[in-house]
Amino acid sequence: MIAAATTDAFLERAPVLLRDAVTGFLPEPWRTLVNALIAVGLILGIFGTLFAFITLAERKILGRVQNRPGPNRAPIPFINKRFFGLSQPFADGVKSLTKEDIVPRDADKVLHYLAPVALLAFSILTFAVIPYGRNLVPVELDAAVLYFFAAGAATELAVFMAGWASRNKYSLLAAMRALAQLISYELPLLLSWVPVVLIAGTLSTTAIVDAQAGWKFGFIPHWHVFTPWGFAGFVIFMVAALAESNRSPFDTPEAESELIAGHLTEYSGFKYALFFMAEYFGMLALSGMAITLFLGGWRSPLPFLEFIPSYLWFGGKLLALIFGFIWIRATFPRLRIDQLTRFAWKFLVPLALINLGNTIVWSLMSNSSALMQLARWPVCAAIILVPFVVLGRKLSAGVAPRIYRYA
Amino acid sequence: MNAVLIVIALVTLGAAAVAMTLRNLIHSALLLIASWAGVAAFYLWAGAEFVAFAEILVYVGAVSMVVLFAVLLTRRSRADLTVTPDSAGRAISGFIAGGAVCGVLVGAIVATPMGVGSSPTPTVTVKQIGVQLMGTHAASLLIVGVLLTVALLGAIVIASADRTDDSEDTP
Amino acid sequence: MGLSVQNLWLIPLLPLVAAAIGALTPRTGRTLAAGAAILAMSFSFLLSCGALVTALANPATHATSNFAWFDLGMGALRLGWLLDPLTAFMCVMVTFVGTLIFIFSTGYMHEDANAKQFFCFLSLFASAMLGVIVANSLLLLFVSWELVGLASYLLIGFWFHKPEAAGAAKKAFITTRIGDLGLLLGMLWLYDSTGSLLFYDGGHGVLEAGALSALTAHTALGGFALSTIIGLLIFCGAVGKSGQFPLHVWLPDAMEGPTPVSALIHAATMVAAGVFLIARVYPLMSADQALAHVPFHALTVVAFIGAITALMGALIAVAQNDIKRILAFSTVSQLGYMMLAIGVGSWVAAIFHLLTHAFFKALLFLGAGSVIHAAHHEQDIRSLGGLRSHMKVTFATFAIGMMALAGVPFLFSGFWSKEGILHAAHEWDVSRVPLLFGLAAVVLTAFYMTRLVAETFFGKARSHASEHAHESPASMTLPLVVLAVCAIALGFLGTPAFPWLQAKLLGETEVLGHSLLAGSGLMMLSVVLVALGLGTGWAIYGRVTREKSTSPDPLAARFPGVIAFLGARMKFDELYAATVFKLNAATATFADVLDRFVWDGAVRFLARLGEFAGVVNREADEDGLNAGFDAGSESLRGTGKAYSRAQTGDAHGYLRIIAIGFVVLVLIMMLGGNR
Amino acid sequence: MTALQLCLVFSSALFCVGLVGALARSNTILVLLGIELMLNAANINFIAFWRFSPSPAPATGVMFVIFSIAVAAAEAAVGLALVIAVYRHQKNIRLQEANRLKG
Repeated sequence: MIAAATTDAFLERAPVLLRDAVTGFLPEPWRTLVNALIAVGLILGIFGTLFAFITLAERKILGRVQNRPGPNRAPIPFINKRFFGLSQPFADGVKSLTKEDIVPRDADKVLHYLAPVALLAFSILTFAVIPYGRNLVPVELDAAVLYFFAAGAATELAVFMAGWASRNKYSLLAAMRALAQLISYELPLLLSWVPVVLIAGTLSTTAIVDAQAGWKFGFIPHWHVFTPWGFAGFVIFMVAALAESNRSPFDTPEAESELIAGHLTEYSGFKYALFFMAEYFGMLALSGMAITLFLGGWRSPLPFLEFIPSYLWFGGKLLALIFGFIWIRATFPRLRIDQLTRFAWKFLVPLALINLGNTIVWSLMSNSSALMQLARWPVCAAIILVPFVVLGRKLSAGVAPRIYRYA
Repeated sequence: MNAVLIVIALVTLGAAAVAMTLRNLIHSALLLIASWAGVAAFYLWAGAEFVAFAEILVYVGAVSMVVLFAVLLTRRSRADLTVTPDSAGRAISGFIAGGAVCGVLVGAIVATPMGVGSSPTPTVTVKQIGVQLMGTHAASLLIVGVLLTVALLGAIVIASADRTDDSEDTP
Repeated sequence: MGLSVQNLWLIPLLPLVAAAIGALTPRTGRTLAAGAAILAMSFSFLLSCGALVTALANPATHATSNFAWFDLGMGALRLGWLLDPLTAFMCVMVTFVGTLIFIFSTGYMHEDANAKQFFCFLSLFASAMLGVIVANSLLLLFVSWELVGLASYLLIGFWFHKPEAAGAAKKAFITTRIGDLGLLLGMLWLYDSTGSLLFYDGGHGVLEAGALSALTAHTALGGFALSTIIGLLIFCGAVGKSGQFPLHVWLPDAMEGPTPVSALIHAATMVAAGVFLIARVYPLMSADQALAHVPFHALTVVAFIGAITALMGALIAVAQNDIKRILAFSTVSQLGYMMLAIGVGSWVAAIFHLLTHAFFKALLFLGAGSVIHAAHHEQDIRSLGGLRSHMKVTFATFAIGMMALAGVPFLFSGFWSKEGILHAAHEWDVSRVPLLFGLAAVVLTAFYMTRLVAETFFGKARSHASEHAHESPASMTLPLVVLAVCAIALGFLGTPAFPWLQAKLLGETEVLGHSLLAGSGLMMLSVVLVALGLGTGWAIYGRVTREKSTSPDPLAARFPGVIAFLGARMKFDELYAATVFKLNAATATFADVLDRFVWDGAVRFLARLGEFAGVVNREADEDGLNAGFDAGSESLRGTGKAYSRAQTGDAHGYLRIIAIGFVVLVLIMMLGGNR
Repeated sequence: MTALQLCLVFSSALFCVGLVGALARSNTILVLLGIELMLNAANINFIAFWRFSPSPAPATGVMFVIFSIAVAAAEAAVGLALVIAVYRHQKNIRLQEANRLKG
């Protein structure tokens, strides 16, 4: 991490100043090591806590959507007040720690044990390159975006390992499904951020955030999401991210109505909790990357709001995206596996490729006259909208509207 | 410096060697992934950051998936695991051939004087790679793109079951 | 309006572009494909004329434009273009004849569903041939050479649904490949010994004094100069491509392709490539002439092969009934003449004959195509007849072509070019055999051409098809007329009185006022021989024409004593086969005896091959020499079977062998030190 | 032994592990994986020579490896598709039984 620039407001500089105060007295090689350890500890602590409360939030919001209260009984120890069940996550944690750890007799024990660990490890690895605020990026890498997706790619393996090692038919089916789904959605996911790299001209996350600095006309931020290709890329990214993190409506690997609990069937206790945690970590990491790539990173949307520290902006955007995830889970039905792959190959991938071409058109038109600058908006919007409509029509062709006869 | 290299090499080789001897194909594939990760670590050690991530992305992220998928799709029964009489002979001849190649290669390497003791780790930024890819190697990049497209289309054609053909083949 | 050597690549490029256009157009776009092909060839023709102007301005120089293709470890591999009168004349000939054949094809292939592909292949063919011509590098020449082979394969097998056509295509491809192997070996050896494959490179080329003296200074196997061996290896390629004995077997079968293809193969492109190649590397072939101690010279082999081919082709042609097959064997024979001319040291005579032959052979083939087209694909001359009145233009032009080929004196180009060859053979002091063979072939040529014309055009129609034949459309007759004019006019480029072409090719200033009848003794002899052939032919076939298509052949009927060894009169096919085979066996025996006493082991071996072919033919029924080559193919197949036993399909085995081979190679490298 | 030699010995050893795997195993997938290992060994050589070359500026070794990885991906896709096709045909994937072109 770089030393804080002195021109920033105090709150903006606070984290770096605090860290420097703690480690400043150490000799140089030690200081970098301790700094890194502090960063790891902070990430684990903050995101661990976040995970705990997001689970609660999810249950609460789901309850709200489904017109029921959600968990509200767990009291805070010793003072015995409920506070809407705010201590529920800790109760869950204690529960999962104390439950029996069941391993099937025929299971591949090593892999069965390794799967949740690997999943969590790879999920955490992805946090390393996300810029959480001004000058707050744990590891400054030249090829950071590539690193992020390389580390993320390995999580698929863990799901497969879990499903295969359980030696359970449902789990194996889930593993196959997970593979098919992850392979299918890896492609649009990767293709959706290539335009950003193209426009920003870099693979470094901090540089990408820097490329989104400033405001047009003083109030429209230069975020990538506010361009036709950026908006399309963002939507494709979020859809693929939903699928990559096995979230509803793409949660076929753990579809409880078909596969009991998919690859999680034979897991219990703390291993199950680890899976749960990794899933949320994956979701958080992908949201963080979406923010970095499309939503201007830690930058504030309006000039006069800049006094709020950057890491708070990042956190706010993160929570908003997570809320979006939960909302989608609450409202969309699950897709069938064939619909899911067809959607990926016949809709998302072509659209992402067209979007790539769209970006090229955009950047070619950006160096010309003011008229071209203006014209590229409708042109690029049309380039992405027309295929969207056409592909959407083709995808839904032959699917008759459902008649609810007994409802 | 060399110690790190030796550790990486030993881990990679160990994983690969065990993977090649295991009966359980899934275990082999997973160990090979570890081996590929070791190769990526070697790239990192050598300062080729981009290549390392690309290796992880392609091998661990994509190739391994396809391999696992193929293993699952072709899993038949325990009959595939039985040792056929010619297995032992093939294994022995394989070891002899491989060992001979290894001996020859290592002998050649050791016998060749290599003047380079240690030079500073070269750096190559992503930007340089991008410029090279789009400049000097633009034609190669295009060709590789075409190759990949054609290969994937071919893979789909080969692997997709042609249901109509079965009825026509039977006389 | 010259064309400099730097832009010479445009000439082969244009037909290549046309081929690409043809390949990319849909199946229905035949007009586009044909138009592109003809347009490209016409433009190439114009460019070639420009090149000719440039070349003639300075005929003694070999203008080159070389460039590095890619870098090898020890140096760059260089290619280039070469512009000298030889290149220019060949270019003009190929593009001109090619254009006319293309135009003819639009009429001939009008009804074919795949006409678009046809034009695409034709353009590729022409492009490859032009590539052979303009190349200044043996490598570039070889690449184009192989492209010629590929295109000929595609075209001969154009009607691949016919098994004969598919078989003929394969035969042509494989047979020429045997020769090409020799060419490849020669090329590699040449590169190994000189380090260059460029013909002319400012003193460093392989055809220039430095490299040649180095090549002749070294001796290799059996006391031969290196240049002799390399020259003979390169000659192998020419033998295959130009249909020389003993690799001529593919040429008659190549008739299975559409007739314009036959015209193109026999006149302008494929077979001419071999002669052209030897003419091009003539300095290399003749480099050993000055050496007295070698057992024999490279050119001697060329001369004998050419002589054998000339006589053999003519003999076989006498006994054929298919109109295109007669012409095919006449091509074999004429190519033998050209090789003979080169062998006896007069490559200019060979090129002169190549040029004139290109025109009148194209004329003959296109005329035959016109006949076949009109007679609804009836090709047997016994079933034709009486076409003279139905097809006046075709008859007139065909007759001109026939007289040119037969060497009717003074007016026709074939006479002058053949005369040149015979003179050269006469002046050759090594052996009389080529001259005698050549003179014999003169008689036979006149004889069988007379027979062909008499059977086809005279008498009365002997089948329904020939009875109702109509003159072909203008797109077919127009090229015939143009070619006929050329077949006459071209002869005056190189008469002994005004040897303009020869002088230009040799880079000398032309000299007027030789006696027109220089060397008149030989000329008179050959005039007499031509008259003899024509007269005999007319006496046998023309005076009394055939009644029915099934009636017996008068030759066998009238002169049983002359051709005594024909034996009892059987069916005519067998009779002809027996004629061919016996004469051939006699030739082989004769050559064998000759070689046993005169020449050394290698030639004896060649002759033994011929004898062997003859002996095998004794048992064969239909086509004289083919059986011998069937045996050759059998042994090849046996070798292939032996190889295929190694092809177990066991991937492990392959990999193991690769690994072991690698180890062995590395060990050899390590233990053997550096080279 | 210099570091470069170490790298080369590493790559040769990896190559031979792949070779032995490809030679000794009958399962076609494992043979393919052995071949992938050999490819990786070659890539290691490229990177090693780039790393220890006196003037590594043009990054040619890196370029080579990038292209080689792309080609390896294509190879894996086609190879495994072939394996699946073979499996569909003869119901097992033993390489020594897949020795005919027709069937």
